[in-house]
Amino acid sequence: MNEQEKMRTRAKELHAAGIIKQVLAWEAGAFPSYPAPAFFTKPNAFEKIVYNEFCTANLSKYVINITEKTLIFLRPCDAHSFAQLVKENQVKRENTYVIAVGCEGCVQVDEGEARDLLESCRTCTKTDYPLFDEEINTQNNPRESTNKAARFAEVTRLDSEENTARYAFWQAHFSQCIRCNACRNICPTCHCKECVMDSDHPLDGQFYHAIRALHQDGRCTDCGQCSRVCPRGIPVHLLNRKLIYTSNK
Amino acid sequence: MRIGVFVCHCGSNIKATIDAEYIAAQVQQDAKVVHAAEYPYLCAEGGQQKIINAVREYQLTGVVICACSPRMHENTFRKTAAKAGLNPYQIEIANIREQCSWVHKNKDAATGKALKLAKAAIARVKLALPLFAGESAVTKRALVIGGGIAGIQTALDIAEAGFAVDLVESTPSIGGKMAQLDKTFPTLDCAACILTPKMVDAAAHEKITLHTYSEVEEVEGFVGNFTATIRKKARSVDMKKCTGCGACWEKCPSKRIPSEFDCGLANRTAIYTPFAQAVPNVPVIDRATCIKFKNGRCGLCADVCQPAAIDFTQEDAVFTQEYGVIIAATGYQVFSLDAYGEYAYHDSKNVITSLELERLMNAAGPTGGKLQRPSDGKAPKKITFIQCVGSRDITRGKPYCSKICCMYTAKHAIAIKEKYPEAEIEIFYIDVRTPGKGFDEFYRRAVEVYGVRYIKGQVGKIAEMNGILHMQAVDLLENKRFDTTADMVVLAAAIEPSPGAKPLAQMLATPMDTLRFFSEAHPKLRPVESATAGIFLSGVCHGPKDIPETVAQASAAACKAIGVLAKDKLITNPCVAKVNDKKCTGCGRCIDVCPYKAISLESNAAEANPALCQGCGGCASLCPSNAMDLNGFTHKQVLAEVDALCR
Amino acid sequence: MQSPVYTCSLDNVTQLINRIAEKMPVYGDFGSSKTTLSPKGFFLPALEKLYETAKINDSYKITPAPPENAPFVLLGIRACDAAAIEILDGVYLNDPIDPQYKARRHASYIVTFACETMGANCFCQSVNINPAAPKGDVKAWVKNGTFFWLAQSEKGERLTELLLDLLERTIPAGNDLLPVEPPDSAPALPLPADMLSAFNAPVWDNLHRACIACGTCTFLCPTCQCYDISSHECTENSEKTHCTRQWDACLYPGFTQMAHGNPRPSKKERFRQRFMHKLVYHMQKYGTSACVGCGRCVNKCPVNMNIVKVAHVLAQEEVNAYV
Amino acid sequence: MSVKIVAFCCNWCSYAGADLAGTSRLNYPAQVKIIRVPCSCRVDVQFILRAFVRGADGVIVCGCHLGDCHYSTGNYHAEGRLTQLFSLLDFMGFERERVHLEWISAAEGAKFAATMDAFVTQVSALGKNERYRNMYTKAGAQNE
Repeated sequence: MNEQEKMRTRAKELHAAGIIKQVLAWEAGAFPSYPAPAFFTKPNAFEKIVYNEFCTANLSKYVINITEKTLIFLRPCDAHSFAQLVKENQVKRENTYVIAVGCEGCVQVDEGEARDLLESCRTCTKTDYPLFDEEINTQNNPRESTNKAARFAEVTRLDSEENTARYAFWQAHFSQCIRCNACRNICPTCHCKECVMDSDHPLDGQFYHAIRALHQDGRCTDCGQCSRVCPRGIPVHLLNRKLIYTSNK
Repeated sequence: MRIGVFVCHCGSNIKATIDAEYIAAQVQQDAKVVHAAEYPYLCAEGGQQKIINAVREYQLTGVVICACSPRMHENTFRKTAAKAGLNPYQIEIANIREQCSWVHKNKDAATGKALKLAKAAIARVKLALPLFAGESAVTKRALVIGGGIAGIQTALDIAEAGFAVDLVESTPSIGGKMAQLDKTFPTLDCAACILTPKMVDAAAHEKITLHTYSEVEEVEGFVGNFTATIRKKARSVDMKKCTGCGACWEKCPSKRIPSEFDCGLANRTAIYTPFAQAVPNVPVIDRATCIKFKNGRCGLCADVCQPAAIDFTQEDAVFTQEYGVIIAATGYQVFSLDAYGEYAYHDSKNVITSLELERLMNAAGPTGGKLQRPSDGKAPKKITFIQCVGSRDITRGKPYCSKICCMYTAKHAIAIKEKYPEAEIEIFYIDVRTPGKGFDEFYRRAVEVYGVRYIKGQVGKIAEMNGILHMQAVDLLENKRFDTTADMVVLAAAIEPSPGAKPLAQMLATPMDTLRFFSEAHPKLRPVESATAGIFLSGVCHGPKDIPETVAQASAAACKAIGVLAKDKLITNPCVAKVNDKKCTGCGRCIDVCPYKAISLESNAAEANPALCQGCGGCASLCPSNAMDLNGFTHKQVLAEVDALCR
Repeated sequence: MQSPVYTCSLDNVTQLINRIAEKMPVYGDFGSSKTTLSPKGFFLPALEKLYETAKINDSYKITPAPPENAPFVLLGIRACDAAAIEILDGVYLNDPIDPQYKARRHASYIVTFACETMGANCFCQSVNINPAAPKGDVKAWVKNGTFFWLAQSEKGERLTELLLDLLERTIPAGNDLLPVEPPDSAPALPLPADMLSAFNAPVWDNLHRACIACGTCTFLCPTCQCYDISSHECTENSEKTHCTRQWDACLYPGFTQMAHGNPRPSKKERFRQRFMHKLVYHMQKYGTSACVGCGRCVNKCPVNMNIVKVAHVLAQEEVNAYV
Repeated sequence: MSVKIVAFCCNWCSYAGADLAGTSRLNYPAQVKIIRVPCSCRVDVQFILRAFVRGADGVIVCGCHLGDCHYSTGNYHAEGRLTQLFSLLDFMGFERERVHLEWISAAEGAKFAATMDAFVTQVSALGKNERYRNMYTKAGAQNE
């Protein structure tokens, strides 16, 4: 995984050349397998940039309404989210310098140990980068064809069941929901200034997930962050994936 | 907040199945309802005065009217509120007649529902913000689509009022169906004599611009600010130079083209004017049949044309023009008789439609006015007319009565008997409908003076055998079946909207009924206005009518149009979209959903132009952060209404 | 006088549990490691109904929810969670005493279990908690294959009386006891010198940016104790309403939302408040930091931001990525 | 207890159709309560879900026939949005028959009455709507 070295050197070069003011990447945390998204402004801190299979956070949402020229490293899923944000005038393309980086998928971490690949990486079908200025090792994105089949497997499995079974499946999950809004706060296409579910309480929180999924209809880039961050492990990405599935048909 | 609730009895229409006192009593449980009353006729003068007095006496800030549909009297009650000094948009109507008392027989159920509807209206009025109508400019120009008598009359009336009019006609000349007629009922005066002067007036009127051989391709905008794109198809003749001398169509070698104007009973040349008195009297080259256009040879017409008006290189001219109002006058066409094989219309030349008979009887027609059988040219001694072919027939035809056939068949009978007294005429009918002025007297003369035989019955089958048409028929009055023969059979075929009506309706976004007639705003109260503001209906495009009615409706449509053009500015609908720019993230999704392109992005926040916005609400329900809202139907109001109805 | 130490063999520990279960409900077990959710839910449930109001013609009748004082036992509580419960007691059992919390807390029996080894992201020793010597009504531990049971409070003795026939008294030999001080001393979690320098530290500007303010850390944290009270109309008929108390998080925009707005308008202030409360404000009032080093927030934070990183960054102040 | 139905009707076509059903003195069940909206595209997903949360058992949205919309493309957007909502509700296990979208013109009073009749029978067969309100509660524990 020598992208990390290239990323550090490019960051220094671009900063030295005055092309960029700051860098958005991942930084080693207090605990080894927990790198966090971080903004780097000082060149000597660029050494702390890390890039490994534990960098699970999607960086695109952090650049909304960014004012200074920022170098940002994007993998295929981040790149699609970033492109959607540019299309929706949430980030000015000229304020960003984008380097596309290769990605072999990230792993879930629990109690310090690496578990299996993230669900979104197991079913990832993206190999292209809609917007970028430079590339690092983008050729080695291993997207086997199995991902394409796996992507909607769960959706079609649920569809084939009785709707009472589906209801039981979702009630079991949603009754665990603590409305911490992590799925909303991490979602790149969920960028309202004031979320309608907070202020107006139109539905007293009921159907929060249905409304959120419908708000992303046609915009969701299927990056899988919503399910990854859910502390209760609710597979909310399935709702968006179902909408993508029906609109593809 | 001080709300007044008024429950109408509507005579017995509401009172019969809804307990009005109970509702007036129940709504007072809401602390904000300071006054509730019921009244036999709220829409009447007395009722409105009662409301005005109550608003003043109780200083009401919101009024709820439980009565008929808002589509009926919303404006009436808004004016009443304005008179009482209340903002006209702080009044809500609960529809407890059309959608409650008239559709639910059980009194308890109806009363219970009416109370719920009243509470929903109260919930809405509590959140109703005072709204102020905006203004938008009016383009002082009218567009009339369709050059028949309806379009001509409307154009003339509007022009007389001093406004510019563009009259667009798809065929090469104005005149429409009336130009094809011979005589007109009930006075038997010749159609051309009463039509051509109006055509000439229309052409000569300095306020009217004729666009014949042209079609409307696209319409945008709204009342006072329509923009139409019109395509003037290339005539291949320069209208300024052409004197209408006719040298070209005499010399044109391609002569065997069936003339649409003569319903195919005669032929025309490739370069032609539809009929002699055509206005403008400038020919058109039919490029599909002109040899010059087909294989580049010929061009004789150009050689003989002294003023050198022929121009084969002429292109279609497409132009856009602003209009304040648009009047649809697309007229009708004869219903196709393919489904009526039993009348052998397609098999025997001597079975014709009434319009074809008009051409045969017309002095300018294919036979110079002599009534001849199309098969052998002999004068028919015995003629049979069959009424309601395709009309009043829900299985294969049109469910409606075409209204004009009884009268024009009587006219044909009288006209034939006048010229050929010895001719024998039978008319098979279901009912003879003569509702107009002097109509029944006219029909009585056909029977008593001219001896026309009216048989109440149907013809089952027609077959032509060596020149004679044999018919199996039934006489319902005598209750007997009998066979009869005739030299010629005339079918009074039904009439239907012209093919151009449906695409035009979609362009104008005006509703159409299932039979492709334009839907009027209200069958009794607003017959000449379409449901879309600024678009009016003239002639048969709205429904079957005879010439007197068409002209009357044409003038009425003109009068309504003038009502708009006469204003310098129009009051715009205040129920338009508005943006809360504190919440708007500038994502621009609402821009694509707006059919009127009323939304634009200003410094990273959306903005809706009240002059363009028509208040459909598509943007408000698409906006994820509820930044976009719709006056009059705000999120809060509809949610409150849902709560009131569901609790 | 310290109460006697009892033992029993490993395999009849389940008998012990069943015996207690006959008297009162038992939650938890002497499992391999600490629970995913903290035990605070037993004393301060995520959602509880405080009272109901019903409109009877034009007056209102308020019926408070009955206090839950049925006794119950929590088994296998680790040192960090036991310390956390004490921190919660400091807040909810001092003036003004919270009746709901008090009822549940007095009805509870805490049976703690000593930890032999540290979890992957545990750092209780860094906040001077000895995993081997948990507090609680009864301390249990396993050494050389035998199960030890020591009552540490009057409640603990009452619980032990139920099990006398299953336990044998013993005088633990030297190596039966667990070491008093922590097995391997981890570096102490650095605590800011004084409140003002921590509050105005420039690092907050960058430190907060990674956080997505989802509140998972406050949800899992055994010592997070803030709640929100709201009343709701009953959906069926609008005459009845119920008032509920539910967990809240200082990271949420609506947390201290007041009429004029929110004193912590942006995520930066809210992020700072979370760690200032844990590391500084609690220390000032109760003399200990409110963090018990259980590591749940480290494990579950979706963007890998946690109190250890914040503490180190706050304390170290040397030139680093965030300045 | 009879089922509660909320009908969102667009002002130009289906609301006029409902009025026509009235003027023709047709009949349909009284549980149907109509909310007037300028166009079927004004029906926000929140309104439908709010109706269910507040106790409605069935929600029907009526609009102009495609191509007839007074705002030309309103019903196309409504159809797109509501098809996605209905498919999501079905995916979440809610009874798909409790929601319906129907095009009814101003001239179709009879069709309006017939549609409402059919919809009320269809929803009554499903009975009261429990699922829509209990999705977030542990098998109905909290909601009284």
